[in-house]
Amino acid sequence: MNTNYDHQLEEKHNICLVEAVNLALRRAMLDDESVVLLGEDIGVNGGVFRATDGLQEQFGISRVMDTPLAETTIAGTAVGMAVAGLKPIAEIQFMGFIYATLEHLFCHAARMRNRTRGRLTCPLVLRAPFGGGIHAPEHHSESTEALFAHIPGLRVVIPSSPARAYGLLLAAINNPDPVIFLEPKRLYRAEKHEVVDDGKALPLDTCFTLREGTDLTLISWGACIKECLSVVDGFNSIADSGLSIELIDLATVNPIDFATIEASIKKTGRCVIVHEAAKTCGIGAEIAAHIAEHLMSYCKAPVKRITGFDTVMPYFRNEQHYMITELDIEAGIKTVMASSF
Amino acid sequence: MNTNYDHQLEEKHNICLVEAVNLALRRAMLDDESVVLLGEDIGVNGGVFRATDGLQEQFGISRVMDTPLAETTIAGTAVGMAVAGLKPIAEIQFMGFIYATLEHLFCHAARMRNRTRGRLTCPLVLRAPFGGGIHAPEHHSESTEALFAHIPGLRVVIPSSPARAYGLLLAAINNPDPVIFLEPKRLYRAEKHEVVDDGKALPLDTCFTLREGTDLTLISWGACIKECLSVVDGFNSIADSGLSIELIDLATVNPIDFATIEASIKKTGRCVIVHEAAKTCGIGAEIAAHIAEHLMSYCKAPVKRITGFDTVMPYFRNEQHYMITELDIEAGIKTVMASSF
Amino acid sequence: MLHNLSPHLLTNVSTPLQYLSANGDVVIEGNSVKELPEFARDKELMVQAYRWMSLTRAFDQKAVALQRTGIIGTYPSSLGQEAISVACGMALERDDVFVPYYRDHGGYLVRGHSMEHLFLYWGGDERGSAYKPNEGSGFDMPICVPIATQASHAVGIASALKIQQKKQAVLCTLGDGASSKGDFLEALNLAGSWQLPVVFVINNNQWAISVPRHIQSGAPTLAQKGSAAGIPSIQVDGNDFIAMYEVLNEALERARKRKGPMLVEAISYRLSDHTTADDASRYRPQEEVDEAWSKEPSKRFQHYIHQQGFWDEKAEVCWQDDCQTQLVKAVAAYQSFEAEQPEAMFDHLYENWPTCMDDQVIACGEKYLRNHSG
Amino acid sequence: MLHNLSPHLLTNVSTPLQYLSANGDVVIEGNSVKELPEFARDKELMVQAYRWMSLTRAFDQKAVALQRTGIIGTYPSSLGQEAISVACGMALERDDVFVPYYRDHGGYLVRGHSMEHLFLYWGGDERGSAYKPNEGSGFDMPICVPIATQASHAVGIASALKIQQKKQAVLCTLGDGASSKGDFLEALNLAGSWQLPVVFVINNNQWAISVPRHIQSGAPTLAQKGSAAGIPSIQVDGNDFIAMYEVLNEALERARKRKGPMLVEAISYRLSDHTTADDASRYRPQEEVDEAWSKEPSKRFQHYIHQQGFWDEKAEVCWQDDCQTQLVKAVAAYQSFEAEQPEAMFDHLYENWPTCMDDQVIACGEKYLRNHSG
Ligand SMILES: Cc1ncc(C[n+]2csc(CCOP(=O)(O)OP(=O)(O)O)c2C)c(N)n1
Ligand SMILES: Cc1ncc(C[n+]2csc(CCOP(=O)(O)OP(=O)(O)O)c2C)c(N)n1
Ligand SMILES: [Mg+2]
Ligand SMILES: [Mg+2]
Repeated sequence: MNTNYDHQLEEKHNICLVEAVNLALRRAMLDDESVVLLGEDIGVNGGVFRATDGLQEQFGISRVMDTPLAETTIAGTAVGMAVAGLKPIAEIQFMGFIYATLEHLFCHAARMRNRTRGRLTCPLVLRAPFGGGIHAPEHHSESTEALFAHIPGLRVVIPSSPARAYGLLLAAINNPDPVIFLEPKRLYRAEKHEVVDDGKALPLDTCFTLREGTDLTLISWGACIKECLSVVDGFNSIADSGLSIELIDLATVNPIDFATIEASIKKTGRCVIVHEAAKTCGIGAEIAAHIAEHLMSYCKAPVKRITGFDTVMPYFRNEQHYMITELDIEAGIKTVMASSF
Repeated sequence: MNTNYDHQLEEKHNICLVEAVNLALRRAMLDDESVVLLGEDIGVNGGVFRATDGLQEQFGISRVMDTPLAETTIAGTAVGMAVAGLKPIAEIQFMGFIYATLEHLFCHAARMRNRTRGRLTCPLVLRAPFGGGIHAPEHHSESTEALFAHIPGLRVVIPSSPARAYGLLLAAINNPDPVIFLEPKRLYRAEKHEVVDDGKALPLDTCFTLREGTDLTLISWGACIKECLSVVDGFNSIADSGLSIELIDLATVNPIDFATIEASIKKTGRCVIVHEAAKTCGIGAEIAAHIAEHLMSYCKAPVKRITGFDTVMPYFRNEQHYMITELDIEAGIKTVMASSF
Repeated sequence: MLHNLSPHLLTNVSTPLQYLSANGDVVIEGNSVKELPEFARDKELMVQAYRWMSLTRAFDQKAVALQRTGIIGTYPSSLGQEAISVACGMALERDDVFVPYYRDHGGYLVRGHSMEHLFLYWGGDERGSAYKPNEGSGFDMPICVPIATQASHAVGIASALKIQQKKQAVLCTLGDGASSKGDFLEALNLAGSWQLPVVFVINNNQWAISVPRHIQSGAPTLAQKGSAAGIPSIQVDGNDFIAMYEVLNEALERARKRKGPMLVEAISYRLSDHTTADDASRYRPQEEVDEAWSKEPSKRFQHYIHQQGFWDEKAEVCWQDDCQTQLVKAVAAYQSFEAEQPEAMFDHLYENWPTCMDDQVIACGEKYLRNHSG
Repeated sequence: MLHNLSPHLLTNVSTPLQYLSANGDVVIEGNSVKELPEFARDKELMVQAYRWMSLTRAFDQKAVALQRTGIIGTYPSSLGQEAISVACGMALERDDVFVPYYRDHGGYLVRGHSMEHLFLYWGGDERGSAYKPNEGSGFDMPICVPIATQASHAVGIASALKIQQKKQAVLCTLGDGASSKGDFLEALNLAGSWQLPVVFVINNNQWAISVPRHIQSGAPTLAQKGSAAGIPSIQVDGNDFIAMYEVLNEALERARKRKGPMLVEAISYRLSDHTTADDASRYRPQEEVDEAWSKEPSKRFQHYIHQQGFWDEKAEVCWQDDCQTQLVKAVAAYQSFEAEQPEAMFDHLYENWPTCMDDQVIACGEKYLRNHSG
């Protein structure tokens, strides 16, 4: 038990994304004793990415529980705990191992409130690191957020900076309904930012407009925000690029904050969507479809999706050929800027 | 063992969709002894919908196998059988119970060929009845085909008539890669059509243009084809409707035959997509997104999706408020015909 | 006292625990009549148990009749398995948590769930699960359709109770078919590892729709699955209320005292079709069913309470009348529920409404008007 | 002959089957030295076994070194568990099917998978699994990353062999952690129900990353999980090659003779970190590891073959040299593999290419040019 911990409250921390996750978990556990953690290797080991580092030591084994190796049960147990009044936060070690949880998430977590007309609720958070680019073995690089987005009753939230990881995770924990919280592991230790440990949640169901612009709306989330930011800042700062790009971090990838997106596209008339997940039926499809239905008369050019291919992410030796680069985004933006109807 | 069976070969049958499924299974088992069936209640009972009726009697318990109640294992066993040279056809009793199979389908069936660079393959078929409108209990009405469509390496095939059920199921069985074959159970006994038991497969990865027209492209699949057909035939036959609608049955919902869709939209300039599944990230989103990216300059009006709501299918007393009706489709078509940019 | 509580002994039990023989006489052990648990002499309790069992049977009959006339939907009768579910209901204390499966009408009734709400549920109305049980803990679980998944919820609830340092126990039921599904096996394993206050009851009614017990598992007993998770496990004659009630009381008491989980395999028989949508004559011989009828729990128990002088023909006639009266009232109450509004499908999806879904609610209203005008 | 093949006896085995004590002496039973299986006197076989074990260890060392210098990726060493995997490889016949897990380098080597292909796999190249084993059946399974899912594939393959009336057996390995996952438990249950020709081997190395054996399950033995599926099951000292080889030979022979499945719990210890990405000192005491070193399989077996006069210092030096030579060659061969073309990611996705994906292949080529020009 770190007795010095209280002194650090509300202090500013210069931390990376995974440390912000840890900070939010710690904060939530301090503030609400119904918050408990369960998962594989989250106890003494502190999680394979150290997201839960020190938490078992601080809060004890009855609040930070190593489970047997059984993802179905991790999810199902979390459902039961949530119904019984706890706020369980379950960790799935990698998103590639999340599929055994789907029956519980789709059939129960997403439906308990509706099924019982509000008598029982299921305020769980299921965390998992996701995405490629870290040279990991097969199944350690998946981005299948769209599967969850298709299921009514689930919220899917993805942070893209340490501060948003902190604030959105707190929001997810506070949320009275289940939240799938996907952490872009390529960003886990990418950069340190200032995070104030003030216990304040960020809003869910809301995009974050990271850069304002007038010529094109660039929409992304998760790890790709890194490359997007760099490309946008490049364009926006070079006077003679003649381009001003608006960058929207979707953040809650379902339900989607279309109000913000609509306002932006009505202003810019052009849209590029970037995601690492496979193209077909990805979140990008939903956004582009929404534009096709509702915003085409404001559009000056076709929408463009820059996405992963509809293929299995290559093993790491060749994963670079799958991952989206700044050059890819730049080229996509230029194409859309150059085209019109 | 029905010794008279051989005499019926190549005969025409006036049968309903589920009987066509049965006929195709029987034909495939006669023609190829590596075809085996496994699932719950598919043996003596012939399946809860009778899709496998009489097959255990005809082909024996080593080719038509009742499994313990364990969907994960049904899928995983099918993967192993397929790798070992059989052509397993696994039945999941209702699509609502398919989620426990996803780890095996997504991580193994979809990847075995790619993972081993062609050394091992996984030619399995996973059949499941899907969709609502039959007044069934919770979890017996799901349409989550989009989940499968998002996973590279899987084909997702949906018939909408007895003849297409017969021909597409044979195609799925012949296909050297895994196929998720979803049967619209609302159509199982809806109508009898003529089916010739000639062992001929229909092509996969191809839409079927069920009606030709010049004013609007209507795209759907599965049970909704029934209402679409009726609406389209209504419009097309009434001289003073002034409308000629092209109806496309997507049939293979992934990968999508965009060539046929593109040609149609270039001709008609208008598109309505109908599906029972939830809207967000459904197959309709992919089609609309494709239009937004590639076909908007040919479009005279915004695309319209007529889909299930992003909500849990109500229990059967109120399921009518969720199900898509002819009136809904008619109204959607009229809206799109009346709008322009 | 349960004699064989060591896990080792329990799984080697070769015959299920039984007090009442098939005809309702107390079984003979050695040269004498087997000694009954004390509660078996408690007239009030025994009569109560019988009443619940026969009410459950009457409820089943009514429900099947309602299905046949289209007043409710597909329905799974619990015919012949009333002792198991009623014993569950009665062994539970008010604050314990019941995690039943779909054939547990008896347990639900004992827990104070109203018949009209059960009809509502089987009539395809979500409000059937919205009802707060009269005497329940407030979070008895609703019917869980995906087989065996409730077992994971049960361990989750048990874990929560343990963390919250509450003293309740959780009781989770499932079928023999369900015992093959990973969810159950994983949940058992977790219960053993974390020593959770949960009791699992397998209603081994010999069939999972058309799949017979011997295809479910090569194991001689399903109770062994508990031992493999380090859980004391026992086979019980599920058609013998006295045996079931004794074992469940002990098991739940152990759980409440935080002595760990237990598994009970209750041997019974599904006398009815799987559901009203099933035709069991397709896959099982009538002789088997006839034979099973001779062991059914209700007649057996009736014989016992008659013998004990707790019950007579007159009481029976009165009670059957009473059941019918309750049922008629419940059906009327059920039928007085108007359907929910179409938009109700959105009301309980999220506590915090995502405004981007406003459009869909509007569309739902328009759809209703479109389809219901004229 | 395996003495205890009845399922009942097997699960009550209180100490794992063992011939060689920790130091390599034959164990004493009663007053005399335990009688060894005949094959233990077969010099050639014993020397071969030792060679495979020490080659596996050398391979592990090299692989860890290659990971440290960035030449391959994350790698799971099999240090201390070589006897299990090598015994698997050696007990399998050419046409049997091996369904290993990721720590089975030894078994893969014995089966004739080349070292350069193993390096390729761990170097992040799909072609590492494309290689047809020299002596394998042609469908030995590739490494299966999602834990325990290979158990379902094993029963599927076993079922296929049975249906095809072939005489082979299937051998599937997994870890103690994997024994908690529903896939394994369901697969065991199916193997017992369908009486499939499959042998499961649990490498119980006491840890699943940082989760110790006692958190995995409350069951005293993992072998019990087999009994609960009606499968004969046995605990074996997994660091004793002779015990492992005897049991696996019998189990596979049973399977080939269609006498049904078996489960072997091999007791061992993971002497290394979980993988090169892990730091086991975070969660387990060094004393435990030191203690485990005293029981490791390779030294023990070396002592035995020395004692038998099958092996000496000179042979050891020669063989170690030989191992290094093989490894240097294999590394060179591995490094001579040029990376696949970017478009290779599409080549094996479907046998029948969906033309609607042509665009993506073109985009992939353009992407390559864009990102690699200048
Ligand atoms: C996961 C899942 N698979 C399949 C079904 C369909 N189904 C409903 S009941 C049933 C049989 C269950 O048998 P058992 O567990 O023995 O319970 P019983 O009905 O005999 O009481 C099946 C297969 C389901 N509801 N859930
Ligand atoms: C389904 C799944 N969950 C989690 C993981 C991550 N993971 C990889 S190895 C491992 C531990 C496995 O332990 P065990 O089965 O005992 O095998 P060992 O590594 O000890 O040989 C975990 C949790 C995985 N690969 N698959
Ligand atoms: Mg049953
Ligand atoms: Mg281990």
